[in-house]
Amino acid sequence: MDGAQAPPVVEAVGIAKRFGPTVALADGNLSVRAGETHALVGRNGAGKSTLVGVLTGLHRADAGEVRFAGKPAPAPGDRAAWRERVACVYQRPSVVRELTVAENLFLGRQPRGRFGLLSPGRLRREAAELLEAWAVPVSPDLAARDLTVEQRQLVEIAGALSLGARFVILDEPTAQLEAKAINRLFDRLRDLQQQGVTFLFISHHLPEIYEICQRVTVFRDARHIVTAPVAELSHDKLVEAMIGEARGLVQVGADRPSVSADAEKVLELSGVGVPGFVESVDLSVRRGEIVGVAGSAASGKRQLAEAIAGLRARSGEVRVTGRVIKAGQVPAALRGGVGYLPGDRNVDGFVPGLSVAENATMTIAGKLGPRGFVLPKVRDGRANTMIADLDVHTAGPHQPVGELSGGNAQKVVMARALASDPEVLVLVQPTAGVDVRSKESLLGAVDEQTRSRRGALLVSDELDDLRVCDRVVVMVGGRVVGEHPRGWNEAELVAEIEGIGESGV
Amino acid sequence: KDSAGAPGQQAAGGVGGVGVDLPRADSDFWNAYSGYIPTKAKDLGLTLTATTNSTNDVQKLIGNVDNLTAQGAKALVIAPQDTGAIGPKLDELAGKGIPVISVDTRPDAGKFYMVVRADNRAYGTKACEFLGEKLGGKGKVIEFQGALSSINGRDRSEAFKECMTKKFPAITVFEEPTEWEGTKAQAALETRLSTDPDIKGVYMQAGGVFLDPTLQVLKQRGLLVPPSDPKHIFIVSNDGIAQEFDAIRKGEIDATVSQPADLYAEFGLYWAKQAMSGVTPKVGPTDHGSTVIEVPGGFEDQIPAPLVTKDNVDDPALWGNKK
Amino acid sequence: MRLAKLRDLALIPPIIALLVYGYTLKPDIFLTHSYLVDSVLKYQAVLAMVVLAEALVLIVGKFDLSLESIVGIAPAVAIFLVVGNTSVLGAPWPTWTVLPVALVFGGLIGVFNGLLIVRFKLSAFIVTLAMLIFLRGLQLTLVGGSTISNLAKRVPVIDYLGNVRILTLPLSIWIVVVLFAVGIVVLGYTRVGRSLYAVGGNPDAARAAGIRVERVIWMTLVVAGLLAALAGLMMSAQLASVAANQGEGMIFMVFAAAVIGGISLDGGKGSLFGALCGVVLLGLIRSVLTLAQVAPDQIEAVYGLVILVALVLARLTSGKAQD
Amino acid sequence: MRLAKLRDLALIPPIIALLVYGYTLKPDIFLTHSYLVDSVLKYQAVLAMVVLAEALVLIVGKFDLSLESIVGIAPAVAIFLVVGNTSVLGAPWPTWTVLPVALVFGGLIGVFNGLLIVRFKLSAFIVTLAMLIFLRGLQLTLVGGSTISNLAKRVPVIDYLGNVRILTLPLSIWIVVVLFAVGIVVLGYTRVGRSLYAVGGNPDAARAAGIRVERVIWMTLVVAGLLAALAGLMMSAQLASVAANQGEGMIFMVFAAAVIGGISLDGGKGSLFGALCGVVLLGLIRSVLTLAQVAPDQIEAVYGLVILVALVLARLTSGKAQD
Ligand SMILES: Nc1ncnc2c1ncn2[C@@H]1O[C@H](COP(=O)(O)OP(=O)(O)OP(=O)(O)O)[C@@H](O)[C@H]1O
Ligand SMILES: Nc1ncnc2c1ncn2[C@@H]1O[C@H](COP(=O)(O)OP(=O)(O)OP(=O)(O)O)[C@@H](O)[C@H]1O
Ligand SMILES: [Mg+2]
Ligand SMILES: [Mg+2]
Repeated sequence: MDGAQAPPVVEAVGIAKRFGPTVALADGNLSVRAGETHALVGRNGAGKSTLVGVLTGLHRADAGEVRFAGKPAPAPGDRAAWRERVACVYQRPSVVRELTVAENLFLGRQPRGRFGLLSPGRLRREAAELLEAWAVPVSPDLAARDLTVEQRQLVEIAGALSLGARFVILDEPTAQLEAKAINRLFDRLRDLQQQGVTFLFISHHLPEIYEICQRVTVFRDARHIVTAPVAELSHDKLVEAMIGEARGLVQVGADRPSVSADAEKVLELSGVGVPGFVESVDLSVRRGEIVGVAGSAASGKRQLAEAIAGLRARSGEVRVTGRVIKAGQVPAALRGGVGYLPGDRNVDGFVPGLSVAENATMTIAGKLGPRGFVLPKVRDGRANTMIADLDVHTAGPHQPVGELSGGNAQKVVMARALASDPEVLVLVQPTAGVDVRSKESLLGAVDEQTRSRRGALLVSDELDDLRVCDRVVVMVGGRVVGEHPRGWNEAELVAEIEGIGESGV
Repeated sequence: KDSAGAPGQQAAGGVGGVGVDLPRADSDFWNAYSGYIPTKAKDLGLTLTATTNSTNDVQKLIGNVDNLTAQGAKALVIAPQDTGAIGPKLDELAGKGIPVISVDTRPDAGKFYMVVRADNRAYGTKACEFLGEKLGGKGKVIEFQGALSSINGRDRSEAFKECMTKKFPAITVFEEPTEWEGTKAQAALETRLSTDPDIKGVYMQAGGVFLDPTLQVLKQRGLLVPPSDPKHIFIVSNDGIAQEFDAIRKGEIDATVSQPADLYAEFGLYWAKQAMSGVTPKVGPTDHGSTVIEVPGGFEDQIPAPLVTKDNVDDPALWGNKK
Repeated sequence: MRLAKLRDLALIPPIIALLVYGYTLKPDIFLTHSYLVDSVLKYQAVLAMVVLAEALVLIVGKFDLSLESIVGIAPAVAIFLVVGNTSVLGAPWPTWTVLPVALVFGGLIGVFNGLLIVRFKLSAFIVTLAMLIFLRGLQLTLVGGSTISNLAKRVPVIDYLGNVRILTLPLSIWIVVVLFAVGIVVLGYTRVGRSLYAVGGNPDAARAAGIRVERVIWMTLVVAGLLAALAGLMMSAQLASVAANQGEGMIFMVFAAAVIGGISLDGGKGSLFGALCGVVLLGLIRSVLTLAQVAPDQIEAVYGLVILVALVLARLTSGKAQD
Repeated sequence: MRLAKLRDLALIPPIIALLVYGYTLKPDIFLTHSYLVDSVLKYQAVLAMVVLAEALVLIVGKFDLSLESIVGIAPAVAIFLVVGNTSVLGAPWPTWTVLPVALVFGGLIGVFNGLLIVRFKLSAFIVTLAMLIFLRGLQLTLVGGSTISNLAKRVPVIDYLGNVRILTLPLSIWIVVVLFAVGIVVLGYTRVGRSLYAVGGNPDAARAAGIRVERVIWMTLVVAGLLAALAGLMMSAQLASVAANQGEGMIFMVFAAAVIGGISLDGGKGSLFGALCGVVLLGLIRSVLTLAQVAPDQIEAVYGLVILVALVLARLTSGKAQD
């Protein structure tokens, strides 16, 4: 690459950043060459997002230096100068929910018309053009609040790229995207790379790294571990660098015993419908079985899960170990033996201000002492067990969940779902945004928890998740269209999910 | 202002200190009263333990009373704007042997040494009689009431209404509650002048609050004309502050009831001194032109509240003409 | 979850500072039991009760402005039915009904607020603001601007609340202490109590975890109504009457105390112990300012300034941003 | 971004209903220019200005309770320096200084609020509440409980604001119309204006997009202070005086109008047009109730009830949850 002799597009040396007592970054080093797509990987809480904050000027580093093209970074307050040098899609949603898509795309740089006033017409036109160029099928007049997660993410990506910066940071852009959308994104990234745009790409999906990145930097425990061309770093070596031990990852669920045909049905759906999303689903889960539910965002799989958990009104009948569960009531579902892990932990997964212990025991608060009393000792005891079982990295049961890294927060949500000792687990996207090792331990927990006692309904479109399942059903347009036993063919499954050959989506 | 209030000065001259509580801080009248307190105390050779303000909140008043007694006040001069709620405290103070002088209002219950007041009901009656005569017993009159929750306002309203119904049944009265807010009075006046352009009289229950706002509206409508003009609207105010006197001199308003702030202060403190010297009040005329009568709970010194018109507006004895 | 986290203790140093300062001002009076209890704390009891109610509502993530009007209307209704000059609903009712009727009335207002907020999904701020205006008006209509007075010895519950002392402390202080203690235990160590924090912190997560969010909010509003009604009875007992404007203007101080005490307006945060400290702090500031002989017309300004300074100091020393 | 989205028009039907109802009550008067302008709208002008100020602050995601005290203190300070009985700072100052001094004072309070909220990261609610208490106190100290009165013809700006009419409309109404129009254009069609919504809706996203969040908040607080000061001058002009309690208690109505008009307390939501409709609606309700001859002691209760009913109806017809 000819970028080798030119100064790096961005260079960070010895960055340190603390948040109160937490050391988010101790020794962050990064050097991104012009024209490359550079991966940044590491476990949850390794300091990746913190480095992004420093590189975009949102955080001021406690120590260390950032240089753009060999020159020192702009002054902290000079946002315009920062934005010329670097654009970013942040990990946390950064749209203004009440404003329209068009306005979000052009926030702070809306086009002006006559008398120096903003021109809504031009804004809408330019936004429409931008969205079209990105093949984002969203009206520019829609409020950002009404976007789906995917749409929101695409809007953010389109907005960041349209800034014209030649260096773009993408912090876990694919965590919430479907396969098709990811492919479209990658096509677009390759295009832009051809045009000379440099990327810093963060993801927990290692295959993606190999797919589009040239070099990779690994962080571990707030430090820079290694930087190398991806070609020189095998998958196992990469994982080793991330988790700091030689033991590789195991394929969770590979050794699951087969489920006997006469095992008790812990979950039976008959004719379950959710107005507007699901037409009529019949499905059952046996004791010891993990049933995957795959499908696109429009398939209704998520709404089906929410209906089983009691969060949505539904028709039809749901039975858990033979007993009918009253519709539309979470407590009824909970009492009936449903454990639920919501699809977006930041929305309804946890209460950020409350402690790990409280969040983890929220579903069993009535069982932590006599007569509705909650004995802190009992609760913390239960929480400590769960922390150990699920390997949650936390300062202790009293730490607020809002301070945990995403993967660890997800484990707390999983602990909450398991706390009530449910007959059946209903899990929605359980590993979204979770690092490889945590993914392994989360899926491992699901595997272990369902070996003999429970059943699980695992709603996901991540193939890694679905591999753990004993069988996978595919939903399209609110109906179950197919079923695949373990050992399914990836291409076939993906084709069915995307409704190829059908009218769906 | 609180020069006499420094600690350690108690019991000067053989009598203990007097604790004074002011009822509110946002009215011209009470501000004038508050201004008279230290000077009158000096004249009488009294020590002030402390002066507090209960900002029209009877709970604060009761707290302040406790605070003043805790600080060693041997007599109290208060002005309870809520005459219902103070009773038990008065009985408690009587039990402790601390005499209480109630200025401006007569408590509904409880024991006190002396009430110093001009009758608020008399204000309303005087205003009614003045307007009734000027209007010849017929026509329409608008009345700016105070806050409905204020006892003084209510007394004035009731007396005004009673007198109007009895003596001038042909006069229509529009009662406008205002919460003592000038803008509310203005809006009410504009509305009434639209619906009933033949309004001929105004009774405002507090000159300090309503004078300028009322004149402003009338001026804009071209209704500020001399009494000889048939368009003239007769205005009676209430308070007796200097601004009202100016307006009377200029012919902008016709009369006001002078509520004697100086005498309230002077005789409130005077009776406090008497009480501390162990004097028992005697019923009958006093040496300061008023009359003491016996009322349930104690005595009352009835201070005259003259109606001020163009004829007597320059009387130097009126407190609004002093300083 | 530990009884007092650091944040809860943030107000202890300024409280101690005020106690020391008060002592240097009046060594002979200030730190006496009778002064602290009868001049400072007793008058904070009603405020403390309403702060307790509001704190619960704030923790569950809502807002209740109408509490200040419940302080007035609940005892007014209950006492009106007993001693009022009316025969509606078979009045006069026996005197024992005062306590239950007041509580039921306060609770019913909570039910109605809950209906509009939880069922109709209206903004809590605007619902309770309209309710406040409505109830204030109802109070005026009912009490008619004239304080219902002279209740001592006529309504037993008023006598008990106003006069009974246990171990030298007035009953009202005991009620506050006991209810705050109960509140602290319930909020800290029961499922229902913890669910208030969960609902206030993230209602969606709470719902997904099986907490009946709507029911918790509704219940909290009803409990707040009950507490405010009890606070109203305590106030009436202190005054032995129901004033037409009882409770009016109190809600600002309620929010000030709660927020200074660390309760967040965003919900899900804060402790009752902190809120109680807020109440005590405000009471001490006011009484120290009175003792320091700050001129009555300046005391409000100084009070506001002291609060501002206290806020800035708390911020600088604790280093934590507020919300 | 379009001038009036559906939500903004939500109040148009109830406004029309009230106009029709008012017309049936008094067909000869109600829909006349003079009635609507002089009896209804003129008295909403001051409220409208403060609502404009508060709406901006709410949209940017903050809270300003101190605006109501700026309505009082800013004109008080400015006029005091001109006509007051003082020689501080070289007073008396020339009369032309009233307008700039009032505005500068209002702006300075905004600067100070901003300092504490933006720089010290204190809660806006509690900062502005303490500021409110402080400024109210300062107002009392300054005006000393005695209304600064009789300003007509002494302070030109007061005369202009109070008396000048352009095309038969009072200057104050023009000011409101023009400033709301400017506000609507700025909020809708300038980057600064749109940034208010961004900052109020999601400050982190706004910051990431290069908006100087702190500066925008600070600037909004200062503009709000300026607007409130101008509102204060308008009020003083209407009353031709500065009352010691000018503006007091207004903030509740300000919030009611803004929230009824669709401004969210959570920030980032609502339009100035909606807020203006809220102001007009409240004014019409009150004036229709007056015309309907609702008894004075019941008018407040009915007012609160009508607001509640209006809220529920708006909810049922629009089908949208509020927040
Ligand atoms: N604002 C903050 N306040 C306190 N601690 C923080 C803050 N931001 C980050 N941290 C801490 O810093 C550490 C690094 O966080 P960071 O977000 O950089 O991790 P990450 O590598 O992006 O993780 P993930 O893969 O989950 O996104 C974490 O332990 C986190 O708890
Ligand atoms: N106010 C805060 N206090 C403490 N920690 C915080 C705070 N804000 C953020 N953090 C931590 O900072 C890190 C950055 O947040 P971020 O959204 O990147 O989390 P994450 O771990 O990457 O989550 P996800 O897996 O959902 O992407 C997280 O570890 C989060 O726990
Ligand atoms: Mg991250
Ligand atoms: Mg992450």
